[in-house]
Amino acid sequence: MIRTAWLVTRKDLRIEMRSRVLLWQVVPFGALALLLCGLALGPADAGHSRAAPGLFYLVTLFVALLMINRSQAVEQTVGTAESVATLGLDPAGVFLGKTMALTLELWASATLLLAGTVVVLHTSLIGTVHAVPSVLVTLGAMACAGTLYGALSAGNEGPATLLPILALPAFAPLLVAGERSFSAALHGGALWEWWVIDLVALAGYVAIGVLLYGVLEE
Amino acid sequence: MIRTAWLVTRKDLRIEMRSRVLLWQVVPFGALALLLCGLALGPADAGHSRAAPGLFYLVTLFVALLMINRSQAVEQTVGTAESVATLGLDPAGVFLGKTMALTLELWASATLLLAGTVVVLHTSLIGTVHAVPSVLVTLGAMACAGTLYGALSAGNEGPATLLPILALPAFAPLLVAGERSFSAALHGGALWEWWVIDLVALAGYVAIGVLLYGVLEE
Amino acid sequence: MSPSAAELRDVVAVQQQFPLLSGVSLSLATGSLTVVTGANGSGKTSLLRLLAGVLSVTHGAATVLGVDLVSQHAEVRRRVGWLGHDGSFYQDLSVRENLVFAATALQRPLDEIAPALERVGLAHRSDVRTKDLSAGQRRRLSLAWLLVRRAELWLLDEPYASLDDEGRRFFDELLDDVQRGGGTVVMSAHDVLRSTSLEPDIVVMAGGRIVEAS
Amino acid sequence: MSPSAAELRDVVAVQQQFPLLSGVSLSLATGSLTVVTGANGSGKTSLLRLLAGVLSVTHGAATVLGVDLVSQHAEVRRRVGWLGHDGSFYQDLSVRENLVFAATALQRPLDEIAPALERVGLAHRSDVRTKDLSAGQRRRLSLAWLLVRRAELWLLDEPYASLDDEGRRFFDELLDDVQRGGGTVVMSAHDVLRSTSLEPDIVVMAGGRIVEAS
Amino acid sequence: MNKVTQRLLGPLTLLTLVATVILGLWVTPKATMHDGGGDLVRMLYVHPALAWVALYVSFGTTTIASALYLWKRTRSDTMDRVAYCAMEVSVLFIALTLITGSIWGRPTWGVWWAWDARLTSTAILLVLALGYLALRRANDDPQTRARRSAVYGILVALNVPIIHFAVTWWKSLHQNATVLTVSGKVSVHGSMLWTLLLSFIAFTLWYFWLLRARYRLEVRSDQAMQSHLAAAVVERQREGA
Ligand code: HEM
Ligand SMILES: Nc1ncnc2c1ncn2[C@@H]1O[C@H](COP(=O)(O)OP(=O)(O)OP(=O)(O)O)[C@@H](O)[C@H]1O
Ligand SMILES: Nc1ncnc2c1ncn2[C@@H]1O[C@H](COP(=O)(O)OP(=O)(O)OP(=O)(O)O)[C@@H](O)[C@H]1O
Ligand SMILES: [Mg+2]
Ligand SMILES: [Mg+2]
Repeated sequence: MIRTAWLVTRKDLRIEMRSRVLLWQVVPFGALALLLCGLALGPADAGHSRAAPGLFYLVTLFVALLMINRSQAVEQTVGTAESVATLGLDPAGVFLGKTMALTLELWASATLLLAGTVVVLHTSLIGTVHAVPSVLVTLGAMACAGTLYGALSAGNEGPATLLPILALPAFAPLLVAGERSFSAALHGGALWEWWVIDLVALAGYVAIGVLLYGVLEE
Repeated sequence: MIRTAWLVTRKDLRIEMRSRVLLWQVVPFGALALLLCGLALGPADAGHSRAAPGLFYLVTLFVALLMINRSQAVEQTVGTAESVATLGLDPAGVFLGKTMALTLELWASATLLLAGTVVVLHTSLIGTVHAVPSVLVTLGAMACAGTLYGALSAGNEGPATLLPILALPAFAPLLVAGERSFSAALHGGALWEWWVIDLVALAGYVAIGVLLYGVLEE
Repeated sequence: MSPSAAELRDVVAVQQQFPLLSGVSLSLATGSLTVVTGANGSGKTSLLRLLAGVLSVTHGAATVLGVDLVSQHAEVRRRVGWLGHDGSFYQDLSVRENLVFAATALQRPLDEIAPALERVGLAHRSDVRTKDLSAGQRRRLSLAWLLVRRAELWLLDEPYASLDDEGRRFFDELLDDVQRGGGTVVMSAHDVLRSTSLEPDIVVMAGGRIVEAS
Repeated sequence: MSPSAAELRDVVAVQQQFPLLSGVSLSLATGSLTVVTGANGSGKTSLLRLLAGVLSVTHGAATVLGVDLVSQHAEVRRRVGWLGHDGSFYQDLSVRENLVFAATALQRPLDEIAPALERVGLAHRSDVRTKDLSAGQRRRLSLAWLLVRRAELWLLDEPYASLDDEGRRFFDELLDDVQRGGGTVVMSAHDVLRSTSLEPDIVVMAGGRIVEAS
Repeated sequence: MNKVTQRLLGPLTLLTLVATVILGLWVTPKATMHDGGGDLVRMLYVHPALAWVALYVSFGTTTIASALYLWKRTRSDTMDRVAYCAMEVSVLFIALTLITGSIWGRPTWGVWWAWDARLTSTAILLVLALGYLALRRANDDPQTRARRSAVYGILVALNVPIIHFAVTWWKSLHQNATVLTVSGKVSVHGSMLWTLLLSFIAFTLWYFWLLRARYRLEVRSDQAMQSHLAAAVVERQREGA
């Protein structure tokens, strides 16, 4: 299982590296989103840093959707699906591998975006650093959920169609918890409680994925 | 030119209709974005309606990027590009047609999103209605710019990669102007000035597109 | 001699820094039938794409149907008929929708579509999305399009591939028709032609060049 | 008689409410070579996909390599070798990367990759991305993979298509090898086999069924 | 369920529903606990019961049926159908909960909608349920569809507690447990309590009645599908001739 996971992770990361979506898509997009938000909130600083966690997760959400889409799309090209299916990869391994690759990609973009919020939205550096563990866990849970929902929506119409309506309601509580705990890290408040929700969700998704991913691959 | 434009518009809308991305992607995404923003800003109403224009355009931006991506992707499937190229369609017509289809799609999603902001973010109904013309023009300009940049970035790596970095700088002023004039419609202020910027941008992009789209198609 | 349908001189075509064509010189008479053969990867598809105006000329001079390929691909594209390796047109549209789209684009009469579909044996699949067709049926859709189109220069990439016997017979008939109507055809193939009534010029490619022409 | 490699009884396979297979009964002996022919759209590709465990059985009973296809496709998939119409594996990875991925997945020795690439004539293209290959080269990549894989049951969809003469000769050799090693092969084709030393069973399909078997 | 109880389900549902309406509209008093309430308090006999069915009974049915489908020993088309039908009925009940809640909220809180914990979570549940239906529509191979929706049914179950905690830790406008407080002390008027209890029974019965009707419809449409398929197979075979 671990061997397969590792193989799949490397393959996905390599494909991602080739297309460099992360660099060309995430960075400019994050920048523009931050700019727009800055504008919408006017020049006052206080408001900026209050909105920062929500904004950060909004942009991350968009990036995550794109990446989940791509992560499934590479498996769905003509000819690919059949040839990979006949490799008989361990489904649990595939699940873990794809999740791992997605997680790493999300972490990379989150790093850039967090830096952006500090610079552009004036969030406190220390607060942001405190938020890092919760951000990592939240993104991990999103990646797990994303891989599962991506596999669920793969097929006839391509993942683009079904994925959002399946994944978004499931992302909502994760994002709420992430946003709250980021806010708490910035402005004080219950940091751990929210963090725990995402940790539990992460564990739950990993368990379901490892057990049930095989069922999905027909 | 008009004939070609109409042909291309219908074709694009028909393909879009088949995949129903608009419905399944825009609605849930918009809903979650509104939810997240509602959260980030807390339960106070004043803040909500102040952030509404920025949020509205942020979500619209996501949606626009997704749609431009798709609008180019249908042209890039294996075999499609060559066979369509040898139809010798009038480039100006193709440009207008694709722009028109994109515009209509964006308008449809904007309608839903505007309704969402009124219901969920408590923006004033009258203010929102006043903002409609400016929103329409802004989205038209975005569609023009999107089609142009989509064609620019089409090619080896697929539009997904290059599109944002090309399109975002062009979108930024449009979005800023749109956001300002939406704000003005809601809270009073210079409504027309910003509106005019987008109108000029729209005219400029249409002119450039009609004249130069042929150059882009190699 | 009839005026030339295509004239290439030392054409080099580069894509991603790789020379797909490494110096092709070729002259095609109007009304001729040329079969391009050669090993896998020798540049047959690339040559056809170049003639269609889809692959651009990096060096050299090229004229197709009397139009300069370097400065006016758009014009060339409008006048050639293309049948590619892979499916054609939009995967998400149905067989008929695709043909209607293409015919409207070139202002061809729409009432030729139904008979064309009938002739290639796709009439019973005319409402199926192109992506659901079988490999041979996708081929046949392209043939139906060529029937409706009536181009001056036909560029056919391995037209026999995936066709069943009946399809090949039908294709041979089509070729005969085109020849009799004075159309020029360039096609790539790995087999010799089946039809015995036609006498094609054979061009052999290797390493992105023409190594033998008769 | 050798134990059966595949056993289908009245198999119906439906996709998007269309019956791709409309009642197929078939029995393949281990070590046999079967060629499936039939008109375009008659269901050859669908039959191969079914045997590979990629298309699911809607009605009927099916066993492949002694494993029940209805309840255990995963197991079947692991044991068959597949060569499809279209390219295989990941378009964005290079030829070698794809083979390394597949070989690692099935725990095949990696040092067989270089000789296999050499044999199919892709050694000089091993660092090119799969999507940049020519049609025939993509085919050859699949052949190289089959060489490395050594499956119990081989499912080949129109293996000759797009291959040049040398490629076809090579494929015939490969087929000989497999037969001598006791492997079972099912392939679809529109032509009769070239190799004269082999004596395939011919199965003719029409309308999603087998209408003739010898 | 045996035949007799099945027969009784319809009449019993009607009876209890009618009784609830009569008690709720005429017997019980006007507002006692809600300030601006007046006759609005009569929503108490509709909204909580609807919410109870929507959140626990029908979602629960789907989850259990999905789990039973995934477990190889109990895998059957029946489980798949039950899960599907229950989810469809869920959508109805969640929608009714949202609508009655909004109607109640407008005079009580002054807005149709607020960013409140329970409201938000109910809305998310509705989207989850719609997602299930969308997933079913997108897959037409019956086995794939059954497998995928069963997995989704389990994922939904995982989401319910996550949503629950994510929102209860968040400040709430919504009515807290009013009917039965922690101390067990009943805090509403006697006749109201009985009507409330009756409404729970009535709506639960109504749910099972709807589920049964929907299930039968599904069986019938499956049969129609089968005969349609048989015709399609014959048609396909004829292509070869
Ligand atoms: C759109 C608005 C509303 C929604 C979505 C909604 C949703 C719900 C839900 C999901 C429950 C079940 C909770 C559970 O059993 O765990 C519930 C119960 C209840 N709701 Fe609402 N509600 C809304 C508005 C209101 C309003 C305006 C009132 C009255 C002021 C109200 C009063 C109640 C009461 C009394 C209960 C029973 C509480 C209990 O027994 O614990 N709801 N509602
Ligand atoms: N980026 C690249 N790097 C290296 N080689 C490349 C690249 N892109 C294309 N090629 C090579 O260019 C050639 C293209 O040939 P082309 O597709 O024209 O061949 P063909 O004659 O049609 O072959 P086939 O008979 O297989 O269809 C192939 O050999 C391919 O490997
Ligand atoms: N949704 C659909 N509606 C109608 N017909 C469909 C649908 N999907 C697939 N088909 C038909 O099912 C058949 C699939 O056949 P298959 O691909 O197995 O043919 P094949 O024997 O491999 O043909 P070829 O020789 O052309 O490769 C085709 O006739 C195709 O048109
Ligand atoms: Mg080729
Ligand atoms: Mg086939």
